Amino acid sequence: MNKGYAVLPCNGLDKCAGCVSKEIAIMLSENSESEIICPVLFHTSDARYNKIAQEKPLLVIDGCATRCASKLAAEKNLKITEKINITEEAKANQITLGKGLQVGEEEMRLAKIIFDKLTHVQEDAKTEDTIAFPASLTYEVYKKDKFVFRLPKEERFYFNENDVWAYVVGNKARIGVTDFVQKSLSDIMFFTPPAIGNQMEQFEDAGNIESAKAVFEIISPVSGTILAINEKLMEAPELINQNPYEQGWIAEMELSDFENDKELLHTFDGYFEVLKRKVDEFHVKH
Amino acid sequence: MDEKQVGVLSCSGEECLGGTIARLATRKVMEVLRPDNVVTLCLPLYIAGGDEERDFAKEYPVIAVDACDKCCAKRATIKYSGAVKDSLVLSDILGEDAVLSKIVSARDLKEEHYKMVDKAAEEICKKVDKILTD
Amino acid sequence: MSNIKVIACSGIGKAMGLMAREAALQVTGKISPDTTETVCLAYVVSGDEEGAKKVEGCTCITIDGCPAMCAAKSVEHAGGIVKAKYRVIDEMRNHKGVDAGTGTALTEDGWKIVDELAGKISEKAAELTKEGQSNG
Amino acid sequence: MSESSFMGVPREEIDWSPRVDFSKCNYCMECVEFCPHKVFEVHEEEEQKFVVKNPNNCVVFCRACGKTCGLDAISFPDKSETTAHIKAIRKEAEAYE
Repeated sequence: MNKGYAVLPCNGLDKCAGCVSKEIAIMLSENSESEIICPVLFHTSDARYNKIAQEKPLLVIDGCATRCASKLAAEKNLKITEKINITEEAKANQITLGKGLQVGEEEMRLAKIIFDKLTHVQEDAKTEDTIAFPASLTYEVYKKDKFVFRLPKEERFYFNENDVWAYVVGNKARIGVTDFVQKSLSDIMFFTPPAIGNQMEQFEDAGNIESAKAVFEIISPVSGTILAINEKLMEAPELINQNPYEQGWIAEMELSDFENDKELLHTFDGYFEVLKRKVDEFHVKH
Repeated sequence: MDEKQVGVLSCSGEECLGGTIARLATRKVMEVLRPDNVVTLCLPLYIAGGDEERDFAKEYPVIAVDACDKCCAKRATIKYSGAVKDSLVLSDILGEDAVLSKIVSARDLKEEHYKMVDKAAEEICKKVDKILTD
Repeated sequence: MSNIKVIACSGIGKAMGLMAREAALQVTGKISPDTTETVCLAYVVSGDEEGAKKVEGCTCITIDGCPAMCAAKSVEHAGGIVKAKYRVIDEMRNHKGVDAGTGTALTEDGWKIVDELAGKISEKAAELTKEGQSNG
Repeated sequence: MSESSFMGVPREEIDWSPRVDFSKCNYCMECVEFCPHKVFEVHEEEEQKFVVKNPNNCVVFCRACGKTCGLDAISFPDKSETTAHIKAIRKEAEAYE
């Protein structure tokens, strides 16, 4: 999905951090499908880079707090996808940048760390894409006062009555929780993922999520092996609150007996009734 | 059988005591006095949140509770959501001096403050009841 | 340099909103009253120019309860320069299993978290004040 | 609560709830405090300080309270048997219709 970045480094020549920004840009262009935008040429003739900037996600690398590259991008009305600040990264990685302008061992170490981080993000994005998941979903909603509960209508979605969904493609599935779970838990603060490689039967637990209110055990709607988990949730479990069907998915599995599992699963129509009933009951109690 | 719902939106201003009173009075109405009929709305979610807060006033009656005559809660609702069914300005009820006095932490609230909360909550309830019986 | 603006979301539905609010009051009223002040977020949100002017171009610290980040988003929207963003939920993650109270009143534990957060914010405000002075 | 069901099967017909081995239990009450569904009831004054009061409140297939028990005093019915049982009842109901 991601074919490298359009890399805009500050290329500051009079500061070590600026020189490091250039090193990273070069590493990216040589070892990934990224392309460099030269800030000097871009400043005078932007037509030269317009195509790259439109086709690829823009990565801006600033050396210091003056943030020349960011400002240049803003001036040219470019949408920034990713931002790196060398001075801040150095601090975060406890690396002291040299006073001179030559890129030494420590500086290269920092460049390598940042390079790895950037390329890793892209790899992650790749492994997460083992299932062809639609870019956007259509929802039916059930409203209760100001609360809106969504439920995706796509045919490939199956639900168990433990409020966990599976999106099934061939012998693979992505699983996650429904809006009922995230709304009744409120702000989710912790995600304990299932172990990758773990084989489980239908209705075994596939990790848990926890808010200040309660812990919710994720009861797997399908049997199979865990192939991947949504790594992003480790740092940002709130993605489940934002959208538990899209960016807040939980894990991906290889299915072992879906035909059998299906017997105890709902499709949209069946679960929508369950959801409405649960919302109404929950509401009465609170 | 849906109970009729009314939204109450407090300014919760941080610069003066009135914001704290408005906030607490609104919560008291929601938690204690009219729990079955009142939903509180979160003002800053108008900008940062999804459609839940913004759409509410389009479908349900909303009462804005403001501390001072800047009427931020009322104006924000009209701007981002929909019409305001009724509104309340605490300086009219409790006096401007009290409302604009220095803000007090929830830790240091005294008897006099709770009296103000009670009075404001009572006024909110009157407006809620009026909408419910209409 | 003018005072740093410390702006809380004061979310009414959750304990975390009250915690954000109380942390802002503590920083601006008790710990660092000479270098910081708060601004009504509602005034900023309500969208008129006066409200926006209170933060426009100013150094701001925002305190949000939940990941919706209302204070940060609204202040940025109004042109404030948000130098630091805090989220109560992050503090809660450091205190797993703690009952902080409700949006009306906090528990002893809830107040402890508020105090900790207020301490952090005051340190940050001092740092920003220093920076502001050295940059002239 | 007679309305409650799981996959169309009346909840009372599904035997799923925690089994507490009180000979292992030290009454730390973690499980009781953990469960939001009021499955347990506290009996402060009695020797056995709590009971499984509302087994049918227990979420079918949820074993979360068991994980709070450091002494492993809580067990659950066999999941496969329960699944088979639910399927059988559903089949019966279908045939009946």
